[in-house]
Amino acid sequence: MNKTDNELDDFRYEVRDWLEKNRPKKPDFLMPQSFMEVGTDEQFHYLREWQQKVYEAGFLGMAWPREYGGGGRSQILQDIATQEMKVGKFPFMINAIGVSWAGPLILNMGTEEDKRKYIKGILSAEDIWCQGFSEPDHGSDLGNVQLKAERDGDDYILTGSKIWTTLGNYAKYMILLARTNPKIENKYAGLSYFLSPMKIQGVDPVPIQKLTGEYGFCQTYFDGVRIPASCLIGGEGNGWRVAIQTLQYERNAEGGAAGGPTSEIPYVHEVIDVARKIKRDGKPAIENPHIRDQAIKFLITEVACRANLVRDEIPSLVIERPQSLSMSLKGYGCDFWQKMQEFAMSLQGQSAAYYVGDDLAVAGGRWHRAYFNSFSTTIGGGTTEIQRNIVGERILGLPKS
Amino acid sequence: MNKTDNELDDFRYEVRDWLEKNRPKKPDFLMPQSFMEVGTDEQFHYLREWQQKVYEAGFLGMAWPREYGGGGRSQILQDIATQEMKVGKFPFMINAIGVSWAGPLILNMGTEEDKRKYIKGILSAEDIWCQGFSEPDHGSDLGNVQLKAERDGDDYILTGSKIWTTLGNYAKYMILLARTNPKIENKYAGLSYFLSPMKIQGVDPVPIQKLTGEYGFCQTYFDGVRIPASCLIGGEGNGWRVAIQTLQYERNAEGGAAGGPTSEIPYVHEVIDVARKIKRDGKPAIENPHIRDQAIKFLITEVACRANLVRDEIPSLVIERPQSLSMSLKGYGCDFWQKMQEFAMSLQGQSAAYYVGDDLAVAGGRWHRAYFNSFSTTIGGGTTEIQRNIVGERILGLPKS
Amino acid sequence: MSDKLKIYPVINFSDEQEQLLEVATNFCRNRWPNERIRQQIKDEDSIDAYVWQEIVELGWPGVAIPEEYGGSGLDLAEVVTLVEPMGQYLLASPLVSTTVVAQALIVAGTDNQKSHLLPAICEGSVASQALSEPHGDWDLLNLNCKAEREHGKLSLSGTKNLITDAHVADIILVSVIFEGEPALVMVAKEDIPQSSIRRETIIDETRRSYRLCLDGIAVPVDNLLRQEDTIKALNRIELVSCLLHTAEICGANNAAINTVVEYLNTRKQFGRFIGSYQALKHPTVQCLQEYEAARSLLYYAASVFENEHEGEVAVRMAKAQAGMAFSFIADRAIQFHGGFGFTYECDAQLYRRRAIWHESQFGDGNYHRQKLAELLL
Amino acid sequence: MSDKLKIYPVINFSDEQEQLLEVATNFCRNRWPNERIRQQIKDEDSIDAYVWQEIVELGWPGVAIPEEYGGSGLDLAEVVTLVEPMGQYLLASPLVSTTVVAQALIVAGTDNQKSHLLPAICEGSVASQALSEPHGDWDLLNLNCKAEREHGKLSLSGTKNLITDAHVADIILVSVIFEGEPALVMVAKEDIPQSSIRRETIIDETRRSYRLCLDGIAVPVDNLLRQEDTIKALNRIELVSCLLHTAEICGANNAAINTVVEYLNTRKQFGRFIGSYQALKHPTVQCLQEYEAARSLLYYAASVFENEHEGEVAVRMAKAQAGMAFSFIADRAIQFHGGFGFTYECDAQLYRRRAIWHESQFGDGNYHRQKLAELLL
Repeated sequence: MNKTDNELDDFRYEVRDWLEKNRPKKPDFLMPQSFMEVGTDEQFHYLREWQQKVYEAGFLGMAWPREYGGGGRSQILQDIATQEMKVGKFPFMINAIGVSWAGPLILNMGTEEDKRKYIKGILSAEDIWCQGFSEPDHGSDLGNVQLKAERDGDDYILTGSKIWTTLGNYAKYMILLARTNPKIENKYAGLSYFLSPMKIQGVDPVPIQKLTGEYGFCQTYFDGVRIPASCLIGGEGNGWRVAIQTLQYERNAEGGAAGGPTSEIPYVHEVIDVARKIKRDGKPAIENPHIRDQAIKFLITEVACRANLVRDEIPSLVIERPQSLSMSLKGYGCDFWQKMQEFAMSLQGQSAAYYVGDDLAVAGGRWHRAYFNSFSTTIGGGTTEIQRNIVGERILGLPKS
Repeated sequence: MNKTDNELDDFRYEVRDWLEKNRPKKPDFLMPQSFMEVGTDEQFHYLREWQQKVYEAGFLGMAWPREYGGGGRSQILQDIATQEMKVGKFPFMINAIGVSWAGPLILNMGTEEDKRKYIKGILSAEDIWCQGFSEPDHGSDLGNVQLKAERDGDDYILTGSKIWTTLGNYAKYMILLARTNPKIENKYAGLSYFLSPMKIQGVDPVPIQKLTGEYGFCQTYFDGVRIPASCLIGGEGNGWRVAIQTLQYERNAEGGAAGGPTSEIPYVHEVIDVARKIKRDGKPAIENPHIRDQAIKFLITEVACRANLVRDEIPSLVIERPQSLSMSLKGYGCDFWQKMQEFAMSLQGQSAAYYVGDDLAVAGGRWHRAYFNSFSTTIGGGTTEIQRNIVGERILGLPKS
Repeated sequence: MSDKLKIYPVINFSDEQEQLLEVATNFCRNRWPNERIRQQIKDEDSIDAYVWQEIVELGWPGVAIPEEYGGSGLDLAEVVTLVEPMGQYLLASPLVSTTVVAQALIVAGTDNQKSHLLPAICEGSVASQALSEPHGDWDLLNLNCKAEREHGKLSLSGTKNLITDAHVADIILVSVIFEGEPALVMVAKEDIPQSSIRRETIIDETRRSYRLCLDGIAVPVDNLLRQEDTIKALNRIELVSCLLHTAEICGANNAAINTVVEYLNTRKQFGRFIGSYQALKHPTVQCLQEYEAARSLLYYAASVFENEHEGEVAVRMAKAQAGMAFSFIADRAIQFHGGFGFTYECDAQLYRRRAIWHESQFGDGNYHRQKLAELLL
Repeated sequence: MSDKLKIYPVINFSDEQEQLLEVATNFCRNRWPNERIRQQIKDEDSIDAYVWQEIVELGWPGVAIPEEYGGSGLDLAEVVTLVEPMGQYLLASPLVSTTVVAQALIVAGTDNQKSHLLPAICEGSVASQALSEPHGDWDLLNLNCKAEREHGKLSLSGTKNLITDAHVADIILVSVIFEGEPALVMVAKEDIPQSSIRRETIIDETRRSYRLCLDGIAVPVDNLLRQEDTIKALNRIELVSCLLHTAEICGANNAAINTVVEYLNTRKQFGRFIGSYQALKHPTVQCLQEYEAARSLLYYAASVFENEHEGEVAVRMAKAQAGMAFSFIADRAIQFHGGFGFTYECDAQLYRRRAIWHESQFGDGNYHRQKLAELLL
């Protein structure tokens, strides 16, 4: 399956061409910046349609097996397609939990039946997936999951609640970590993992208002919800292992993911464009020495983050600490983006007083919203602090805190 | 004893006048920047003479009782004298452990005999004091002190070693924390506190080379050293309490101290003077926007540190967290000074390559040395990290780490 | 050169300040509990007329107005002690904007203006100022709005923005160009048609901000302040605003610290209170220390405010430090609240939004450090 | 405008690089254990003649010299893989200065110079450069030293400083003003009287640096490099130096991390390994991440080094990031070693001193960010 550089270039142009011809028309409503921020029906439908279109054109799930709905082609083609979508700033794949988490998991550990049932719907965005790990009382502490799944004949009965359920109110399925055995001493062994339906009796996703004032997450209540035991994946009592596996997909980002961007990635040059337009002391803010220096610092980090990804592909350049770059990806990158977005906001000077909805808000308040929403990346999926623990312990071999 | 503002002003002029008339001549050797950095005999004698002169002029220990050698005057006069010495950049008091730690402790908890024996020698710098808290294997963990003090009739026998003994090779006495009871379960109750002679058989202070390449500290070995039981202060088994008390004197800085500066305090305006002299891109470094901005940041912090001291004297402005300012003094201030000195070094551009001893070294390498030596303040007497724990726990009421 | 860099701060704290600080703290705590803040966000009008009436009865709008005009003749240092607790409890009142306008009138008002408007302010007239324009520059002399003499009146034109509480203000002080030079004009409520005023969407939802279209508005020529003192008045406005904003920031900063500390002492993760983790404890201590530094600078600035040069230096230092400290704690407040910090319900967002707003007003840290560099280096 | 800000880095890592990296790492580890570093500090001469001879036999001085002059004809990217491990083990060798001089000769040497000097360098001649002057400016065109034609020779004057290994260098490349314009001149060892050269006291004790008084030194006119290419050569010198210094910094940075981690995993306080405290663990992780970023930029810079504009951008980014990262870890290395960190015996000071030295050479972070702002904004 080795492609020549020419073949790869040809493919890149083919993708670019298709994308440009099919670029969706600019919506007249505010677009979410990631799949975690889809708060209205019009946003949802717009994005779902786009994912479907990309899938149908063959640019999503390209490396997934053909028999389940994938393209059966090579990963490098998918990577090129994904890159083109990112660079061209095309909308992201709304079914992110499906394409990045549930899909790889099912392909990896699911039964033949699971694969036939779920994979195609994941790719086409027909079946939206959500994730049920966190609970209200123990955010980052997954080992402490309390939502009960009691065996009752061929079924399990679910009782409890999950929080930060992205797209909870749109999802058809949830990847769900639940406690099947509350008595066992090793708390991890009491956990099991389910591919659980959402649109059934007793499941109640209630939207949570975010600090931005918008919606996008739910708290999902389970009130004696009955699901078939066939929803179990990995076997009863193996939930912890499956969850860790799932988190690996996320931390390694592109790992076995179907491809496509899952969020709008803010670039430093966009921040610099803001600084060109904003006036300070009668001159463009970009002429302010402090702002120039900051901008260059962010630019260096941006290029370094990208260079990290490239270097991570060269084994002899990561030989001493093989997982260092991939495990730092989230902590280092998200922290950088957050600070960059804060900077984009702060350099607006007096105009930073405005927020989404005011015609004087710079770029419609995009940067304020991006900064606020960035906390979902520094908090969700393991806070930056927890990421530092992980890197310290697993990469540097430091003792547990 | 309330003085009018006029009387205070008169006193200030009196001090200033005496100081200017008696300013010691500039030495032709490199001077230490604090009492922790005295590494040569010529430095030692120069500083000891100066302290003696200040004491004889009546500007040291002014508020200590007259019967033991103090001045019996009011603290505010001492504060003025101290301030004048600092502002005028006069040499510091070499017997710092004596004037700031041992002296207040003896006045507070010592016997009448102790006071008559020690206080005057502390003030006149006749008797140099050193401190024996830290040990090689447990730097910040004083509760773990292992140096043995075994009772033998009317004596104690000391065996073990202490580290970071400032002026250990010049000192006549040491304030010493030792373990009198190794068996007791509560490790703190096994500690006792001594005013221990240094110039006796079996005490061996060995100079340690500092990261600057210079000396100033010792590791002090005790090889079966016999001292009389009358050296005990606070009673056997009360060493921990006495040590905590001693540390309070340090943390509250001017607390019951005899007065006078104990280190050369670097000012931001001196750093700015460096930036005026150094060239960058053919212009004075102070015209570089980044350096300007940094300089102003440091200046703000410097003024804030001073304003903290002033506000700390106004009870209704510290009512919510009464100890907050005094307990943060060391952690916040030392961190600031370290960064400022690092900045002073880094702004030297190419000339920063030179070190003490080269005629092209900026200010004779003072700032490099100051930066290196600053680690004695962020490490010694409880690291900055430990200071943050203390403030977090005692001021903010956060749980122990 | 270096001499002006040797700053030995003095803090005077009068008995009046001590009393006012205590009274104001109690007042704000009682009148403005957390539920009230949430209500104020929803209300069209963020100011509570009853609370303002009480403030007026306490004599606070007149604290720094000379006794001859019905005020208490105290200093701005006393106003600082009133504003700081208002910041702490996020209490919405037009005290700051009203005080600023009064100070401008003292500097540049005609005798007639002073003898009419200052007593009215002491009695509860709400005053606001319209200084900003959509270009977004902090330089108060960068003016596009105009006043022109027409039919014996001053005819105004252009757009002013970011006017706090404009809809309830009895008088608005407007900066314009008049006869080629900057000028300040008082515009009375009755001279402004409702349609000229439009509510803005600002980041701090506990405040109300308005845009004012001056086109078509005409006021008596007597409403002009002494034009020769305009620059002096604008300088005074900038520095008084910085001082009082800093007081407000310090109060809010303190509240944000308390909010974080409470959560760190309540929330458990992995079986431990999260406040026991140094990753959260140490940055919180750093936030505390930056706040304490800001508050010390605030009271230093309040003490020397009327000293030329030193007053300006101290105020700019205080604003720069306070803005940085508050942004830092408010940012960390979101992070340290974890998932809850990401919700609208958590108070962290209130502080973060407020910190953004404050940095947008009268210059951020970078701006004041530049000014300080000009003053000191 | 924005287009040049859209940087998608490419890293090429050749088989030669892979092999050289491995060989050089093993070589440095074997030849330069910690005791050797301490010895090198004491020695008058920091370079070990035997080790240099081995390096010459390995062909490393000629790696980036064209085959026609006896080199291997590889790229500077290959030299990077040699220099990085030398940085890691603090191995003193004149490889960097020798490579830099060779590169300058390739750009601006006469045919005669190239055909004589480049083969000599491949065979072990040590070369150094005298570019700095006591004014301390990083601008290589800010020159006071002069060359004048006198009796058919070039008579030199002025003082050069910060010349690495000048006392063992066979040739020194000196920058001067000649006939009103910048010029580069080769000065051979035999033309320099011992009394003209004086050892300097520099912060990094693992290096030797010298000052050279040019007064009275005269060299053949043929020693002048092609003057019309002087600026090109000086640009090349600056960028090659930045690239190789960055490689050295990255290596040392890695070693500093290992030193800290080892201590955190060995030392106990309050009954726990100190590495378990987040107050030490988390900053160490941040140091690691900043280092990793620097190393990625280094190999990106090595890959695109010969591309105009992109090469310069990448090198300056790499140097700025690496300098910052190394200063950060070296500073924290002292702190995190506690009392031991304060001693000369602890290796933390070796790294901190080296970091200061590197920041002083060819521009610190602030300097390169300014250059980048000119290139990119």
